[in-house]
Amino acid sequence: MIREEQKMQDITPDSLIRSVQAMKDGGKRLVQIGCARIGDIFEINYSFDKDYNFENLKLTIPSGLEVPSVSGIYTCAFVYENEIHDLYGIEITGIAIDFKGTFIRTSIKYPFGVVSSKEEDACQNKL
Amino acid sequence: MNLNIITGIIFLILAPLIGGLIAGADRIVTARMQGRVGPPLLQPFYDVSKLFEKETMVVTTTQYVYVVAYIVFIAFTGALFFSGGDILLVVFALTLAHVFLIMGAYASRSPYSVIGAERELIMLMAFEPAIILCAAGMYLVSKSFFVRDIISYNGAIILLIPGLFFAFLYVFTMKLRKSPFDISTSHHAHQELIKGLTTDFSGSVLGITEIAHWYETVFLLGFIYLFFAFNPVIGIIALIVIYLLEIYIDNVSARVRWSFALKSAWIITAVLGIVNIGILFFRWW
Amino acid sequence: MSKQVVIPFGPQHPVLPEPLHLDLVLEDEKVVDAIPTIGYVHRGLEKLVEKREYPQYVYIAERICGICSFIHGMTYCQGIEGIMNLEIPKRADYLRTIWSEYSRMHSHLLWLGLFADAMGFESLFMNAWRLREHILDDLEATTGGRVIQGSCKVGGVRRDISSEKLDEMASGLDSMQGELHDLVNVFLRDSSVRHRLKGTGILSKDDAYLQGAVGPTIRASGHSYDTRKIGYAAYGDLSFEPVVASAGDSYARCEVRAKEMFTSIDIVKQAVKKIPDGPIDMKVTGAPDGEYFARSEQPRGEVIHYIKGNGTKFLARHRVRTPTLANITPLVTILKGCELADVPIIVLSIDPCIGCAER
Amino acid sequence: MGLFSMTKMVFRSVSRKPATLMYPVRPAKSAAAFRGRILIEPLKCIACRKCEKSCPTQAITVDVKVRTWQIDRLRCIICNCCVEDCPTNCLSTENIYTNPMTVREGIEIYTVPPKPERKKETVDNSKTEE
Repeated sequence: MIREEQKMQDITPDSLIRSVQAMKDGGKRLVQIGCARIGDIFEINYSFDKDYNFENLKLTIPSGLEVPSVSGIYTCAFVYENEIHDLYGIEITGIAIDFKGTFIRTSIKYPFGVVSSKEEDACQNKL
Repeated sequence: MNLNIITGIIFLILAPLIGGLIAGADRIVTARMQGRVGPPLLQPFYDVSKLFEKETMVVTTTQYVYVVAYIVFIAFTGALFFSGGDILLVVFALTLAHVFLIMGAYASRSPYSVIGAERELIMLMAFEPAIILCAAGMYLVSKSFFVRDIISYNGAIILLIPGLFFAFLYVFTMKLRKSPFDISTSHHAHQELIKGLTTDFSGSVLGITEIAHWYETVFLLGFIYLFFAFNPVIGIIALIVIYLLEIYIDNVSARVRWSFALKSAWIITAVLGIVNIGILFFRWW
Repeated sequence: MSKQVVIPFGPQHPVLPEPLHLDLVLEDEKVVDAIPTIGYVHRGLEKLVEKREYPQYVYIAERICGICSFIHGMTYCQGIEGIMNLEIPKRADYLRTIWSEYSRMHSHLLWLGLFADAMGFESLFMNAWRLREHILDDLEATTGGRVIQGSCKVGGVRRDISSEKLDEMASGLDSMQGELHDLVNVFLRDSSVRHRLKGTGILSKDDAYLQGAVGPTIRASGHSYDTRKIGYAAYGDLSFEPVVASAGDSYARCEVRAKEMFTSIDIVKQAVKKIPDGPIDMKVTGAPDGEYFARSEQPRGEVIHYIKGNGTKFLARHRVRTPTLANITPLVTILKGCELADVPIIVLSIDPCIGCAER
Repeated sequence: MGLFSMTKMVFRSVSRKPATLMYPVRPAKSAAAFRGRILIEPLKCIACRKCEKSCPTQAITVDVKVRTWQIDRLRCIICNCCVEDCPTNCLSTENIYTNPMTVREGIEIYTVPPKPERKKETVDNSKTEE
């Protein structure tokens, strides 16, 4: 198996647009945007690819902070940004097609933004 | 004359049986062509009897009236044809029957059923010229519009009007609702229009439509038989071959767009039909 | 300018049993805009990493999608192995490759069948699925599962294939190739099929790249991009060329998928020849700590499994970017300007799998 | 290549036996390796709970005190994990499906022999199914 090198670069909300624009100018393709919650902090990964070279921009933000949208640079970002908003409740401003929380409809609002305790797991109840 | 009325009555009784058996055989042959085992021969009868057992859920009650009118006129068409009546009247009764079917589909507001109805109208427009030209061709050959005279004509009609025969075969696929012209509705689940025309028919209403379709199949095969009436054995063999050919074509083609169906049907009818009638005209005058 | 009307497409539509909703803005019969909505079948599978130990989560990863299940499980395992820096036995890599290619063939045959059905071509549909049955039988005989294989685990694979069975599989594929050629011939040569597909839903080369299309969708637009070329599993040892078409229309996407099946057969045959003897798994102890983006090529395109471990048996985050999610934006682009009657065929031509797009 | 390119396949299908089986009249084919359902030989079970721990769907419950081994057929995904982890090889996988059911049941309880205190084997064939 070949272990792919993981290029990670930390960015701040202010430099986000600039860094993403630089990626686009470098002819890179947006692969995905994904979010992860670590305690009270959210990590948003922007992944790019060119000729099988994989690169990441990592944006770390505390909860409650707004993030500017990159859908003005890459149109396809709207899918991922709506998803992050609907699952984590992070406000992303200026998405090209903003579904305002209706892209992924869940019975619990922002299900990934909250900590779930192990006890309340209904699916583990035995018959 | 009395005998003719009796054949008409025999048609009314036997046509659903024969039509259902043809549909059952059709399904088995189709299945074999697709590499499947297929249903038993009597499956169409089981299906229809099940439909009649179902609770009737009609979207609008007028639909019921239209569908009953449809089967009555289809049965009338066939009975008139088999009792040796006027072929022009037969053709117009058939058209009227289909108009009722289309009205039935229009009665519900489902977009699938309405688009299906529109497409059925288009199919009717494609079908009509061919069958009328066939009737005219048969008149030119036998000098009569009455089926009993055409059937007793001594000679191979097929040899005199082969062009019209092929034009009729082309539109026959549309009437059997088979690929590539299963545009308004078909017997399989339909990706574009679900069941198209019959989307909103259910229970006994759908059952009646199905029986009407059997009547129609038998009538259309009877119409094709006229081309081969000079020899019953050849006639029956020809019918079997033609039906197998239809099943084969159903299995080797994708569905075409409706505009192509209409255009091609008209072009083929116009070219083959008019050339054929023109030749006949000069030959007999 | 004529009046615009909005016609809803889905979430229930006979052409695809997947809950994708499109608001189609029409001018007469022309589609001028399409707005997608998903989110009808969100199952929260990613959230379950917090409830299952990481070796057990493989079975959940496999259930993200019913069609590309093996590759999901494999990519997840590769992610864990990437974090823990495990070098799994070579034989396991080869077995994973063989099963991945079998999954690809079975997915492509399934799609070709559905595509034929969308064109109203029932016997072609039945024949495609009849051929698919050979593939499923081999998967069943080697993994024990027809669709959900369950044969991948962190640190290797769970079942071995005997060398006789491997030879039998290779010769089975050889004898299937003739029939497959006949089938593909109908898709690529039949005039009634070409009549429906040629020139519909054109995705330009630049659009495909910038909008992040993946898999056959980007390869049909002239890019030779195939994640297998990174060389994960045993792909680095095997020689193959990605199938590329340049037209970017529905026909090209059909062509790419049809021809990829022959590439897959070739890869399996190479792998059967080269497969080394040895163990098929290794003991995995400890828990992953760190993060890793695992990538692999699914039948529908590139899939990303992002895994973040925190040193316990329970992962902190597992995020999957499935190929369909990336292909939604290109789909919206190619729908603009098409005829209403062609919408079902165009939607199907990207091979959408909404269930796995939402996880 | 023109119209009717399907002809060859259609005639081949007609000349061959159909590819489909009339299931359930004729039994479905299944490979020897196919995972259909989990079987237990209750006599060999020592109630060690290893299968319960390895089960990813928590379909297996072992009661050490009452000496029962219980499986929920509807939860089980037949992943074979329990079979691989069983120290006494009392679990096995059969290549036949669990029968379909029309009501939500499927919990099967088996009594396993009591903990052997001394070397004394009891022939307990009792098996209760629910």
